[in-house]
This record gives sequence, C-alpha cells and structure tokens, in this order.
Amino acid sequence: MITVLFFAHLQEIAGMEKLTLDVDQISIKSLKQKLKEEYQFKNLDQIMFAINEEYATEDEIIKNGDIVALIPPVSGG
Amino acid sequence: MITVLFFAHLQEIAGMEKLTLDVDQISIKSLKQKLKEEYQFKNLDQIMFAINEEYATEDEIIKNGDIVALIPPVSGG
Amino acid sequence: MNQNELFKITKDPINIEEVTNKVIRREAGAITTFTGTVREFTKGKRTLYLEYDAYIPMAVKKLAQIGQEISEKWPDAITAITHRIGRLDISEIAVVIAVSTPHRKDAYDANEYAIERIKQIVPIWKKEHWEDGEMWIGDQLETKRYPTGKPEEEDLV
Amino acid sequence: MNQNELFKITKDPINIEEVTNKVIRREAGAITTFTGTVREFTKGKRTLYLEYDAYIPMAVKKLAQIGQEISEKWPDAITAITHRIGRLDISEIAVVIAVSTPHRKDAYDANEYAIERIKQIVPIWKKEHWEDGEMWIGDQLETKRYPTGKPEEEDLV
Repeated sequence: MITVLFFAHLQEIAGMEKLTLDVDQISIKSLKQKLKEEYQFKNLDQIMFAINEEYATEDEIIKNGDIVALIPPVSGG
Repeated sequence: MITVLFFAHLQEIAGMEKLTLDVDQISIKSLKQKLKEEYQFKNLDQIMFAINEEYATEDEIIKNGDIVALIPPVSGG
Repeated sequence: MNQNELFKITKDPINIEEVTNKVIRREAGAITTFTGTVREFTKGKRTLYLEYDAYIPMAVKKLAQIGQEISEKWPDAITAITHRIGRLDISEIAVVIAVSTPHRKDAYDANEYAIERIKQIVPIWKKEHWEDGEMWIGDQLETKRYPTGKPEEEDLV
Repeated sequence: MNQNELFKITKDPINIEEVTNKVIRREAGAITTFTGTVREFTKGKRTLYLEYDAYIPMAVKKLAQIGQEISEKWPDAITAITHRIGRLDISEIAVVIAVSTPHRKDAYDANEYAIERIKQIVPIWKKEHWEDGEMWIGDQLETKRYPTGKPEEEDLV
C-alpha cells in the first residue's frame, strides 16, 4: 500500500488530499500513467514527485509503505 | 564668533567638546592653521570639516555665527 | 538554540525580531533579514489576499537543506527561515529569512541565495485571490497561471 | 509615518521589528533589514565593548541623505535607518537599516548601498575597548588606529 498526497491545484482537481493505492511497488512513471488513466489528471508534465519527502526521478520505485507527493511548480517566498 | 566642535579622539586631544573663537570670518584652511598653531592639534590632514552640518572644502569661508565641526574618518555601521 | 526551530512553517503571524534573534551570536557582526510581504499590486492587478499551502514536513526539510547549502558556501553563516501558510492579507508577512555572518558582504549574498532557493525547491504554493477570480501561481517566475482556479484545458492535455 | 523618524540616532537599544515596520507598505513585497552587531573578535583580537560617538544633527542629516540617494537610484525604495550611540556590549545592535521595494533584488542592492554609504559619510565614530587598551577606529577599512587611545606621534606630525 502506498499513499499519494496532493497539494494546491492538484488537490482541487483530485477533490481530495490523499489517495491510498493498494500496490506493493510501482515506478514513478507507472504511477503517473495510472493517475492519468484512472483519475482526473490529464497532464502531469510539469509535476515533480517526492518519495518520503525527497524529490524522486521517473524511474525510481515506490515501495510498500512509502508516501508519495505530487509537487506542482512551487511558489513560496 | 564661530563655534568649533570636536568628536572622538579629537575631543580627547582638545580636552573639550567645543571651542568658541571670536572671529568674524575665516577660511577652513586658516582655521586649520590656527588650530595647529594655537591648540594641541599637530596633524589635521585626515580631518574633514563641516560648516553647519555640511561637509566643506578648504577654501570655504566660515562666517559669524556658523558652527564648524572637525570630522575624523568615520567608523559607524 | 534548538536546531529544529531554525526552519519553520507556521500558521501564525511571523515576528521578524524573533527569527532574527535566532542567528544573533558573539562571532557574527552582520545579520541580514529578508521579509517577504503580500504586495497589493502585481503587474497592475490588485490582490485581495493570498493563500499559502505547503507540504509541511518536506518544506521544513528543504528549508533546512538550504541552511545546509549556505553553511557549505559560506562556512561561518547561520541561517533561520520561517514561512507562513494559510490566508494572508495585504502587507502581512509570508516569509522571514535571517542570516548572520562575521562580515556583511556574505550576509547579503547568503540571504539572497536563500530566497532564490526557496522559490526553486521548497514545496510551498500560493493562491492569488483577486476581485475577479483566483489562481494557484504555478512557478517562481509567475508565468504559469490557472485563471479559472484550476489548470486550463491546455495544461491538462 | 513621520518622515523624521525614518532616520534616527539613539542612545537606547534598537528594536529590529520597529525599524522594519517603518518601511512595510502595501506596494512593497520585499523588505531587507541589515542589523550590525558588536562582534567579539576582529582579526583575532577580543573586543570587550564598544563606544559610539556621533555628531548627532549632522548624522541624522546624512542618514536622510542616504535615504534620498537610494530613492534616486531605486525610485520605489523606502529606507529607514537607526544607529545607536554610547556604550554597546558584545552582540548588542549598533545599526539597523530597513529598505522596502516592490521586488526583492532592489531591496538587497539598496540596503547594501546604505551600509557602504554609512561607513563613508555619516559622522559616527567607534572606540574599541579591548582587555589591553582602547582606541578610536579611524576609518571604514579599520586601517587607521590609535593604539594608545589617541593619535600616535606620526599622526600628529
């Protein structure tokens, strides 16, 4: 099981703060595909991903128990 | 009459905060000479002068009622 | 001084003095403090208020990482950063960055480095609220906007 | 806001927040605050405390002149400066400079300009007190010193 967190406009699109997926392991790339096919996300091109609070690349593998976050371009400061 | 103000180490050399000179008008250059000859100041080369709170050049004339200040190199901040 | 408190995300108003005091020390003669406030007009458009969202634990980690990067580039520098989230009205403080160094030049440079890095790597987002709408601002250059409050068709394709 | 209060020489401790608040305004999104404190060690030598002297009315005028120069170079900048005089212990605040601008880059540049100008034109002097003596520091580069507390023979000739 992995947890996927949404922030900012992605949270509004998703209509939720988080999603729990019953998968044992999945690459960022595959998760992205899954979110586009099975959820409301049509474009995630500009979105970064974090695994357990660290930025992750497309080919990194999310494992059971990990927390993944979708990070849209930031605008703090 | 003009008033001459001393600060920092010049105040310590002069042993006073100010001096009143009974002159009607005098150039900065002449005042400098006078301070060296008649008072304890041996060297005023690095000292700037201000007339009525504005920096003044050597040839400017101090007039009756003016306040002159000897400004050693500053070290604020 | 608790190291954890140098980098903070808060829902409460930020006190400039408090953040600055965290980095004042006997060896440092210069402290620069950057305060980012909510500006009323951006490119002629009037902001009513802002809303900030953050991925809090990761944001705190990334602020600490910026502090670490600064310590590597300017070995004698100490950094403290507090960023506020939630609703902020005009002139309210969104972020305070304080950097202390023995000499002043470094304090300016390191502080400017910190704000640039915040706008690159810290997961915090702002939503602008105008008279005629609202949008999540998409990146540091503010070139990516969602005028309807959600991404446009072109952003979703 | 009383224009006179933007530039101040004081014998009392300086409050960073108070000086910074003078320049916060709806149009400004960025405020930089420089805080100069008394550093314990300078080039390996330990300072016990400092004493600042100023030609107060002229110093206030010159601080205001710096604010004016900044307004000319960075038209949307507002500056406030407070400098303390009298005896200051280690870590106490000698000067606080706050500059607000619509955009951050200017706030850093203008603030740095202010501290450089203070060290050039504002009639304020510091006397260092060490364990083994005291001296009036003679200029901004701190190259001119009077180790006996008064100018040496070479300075007086």
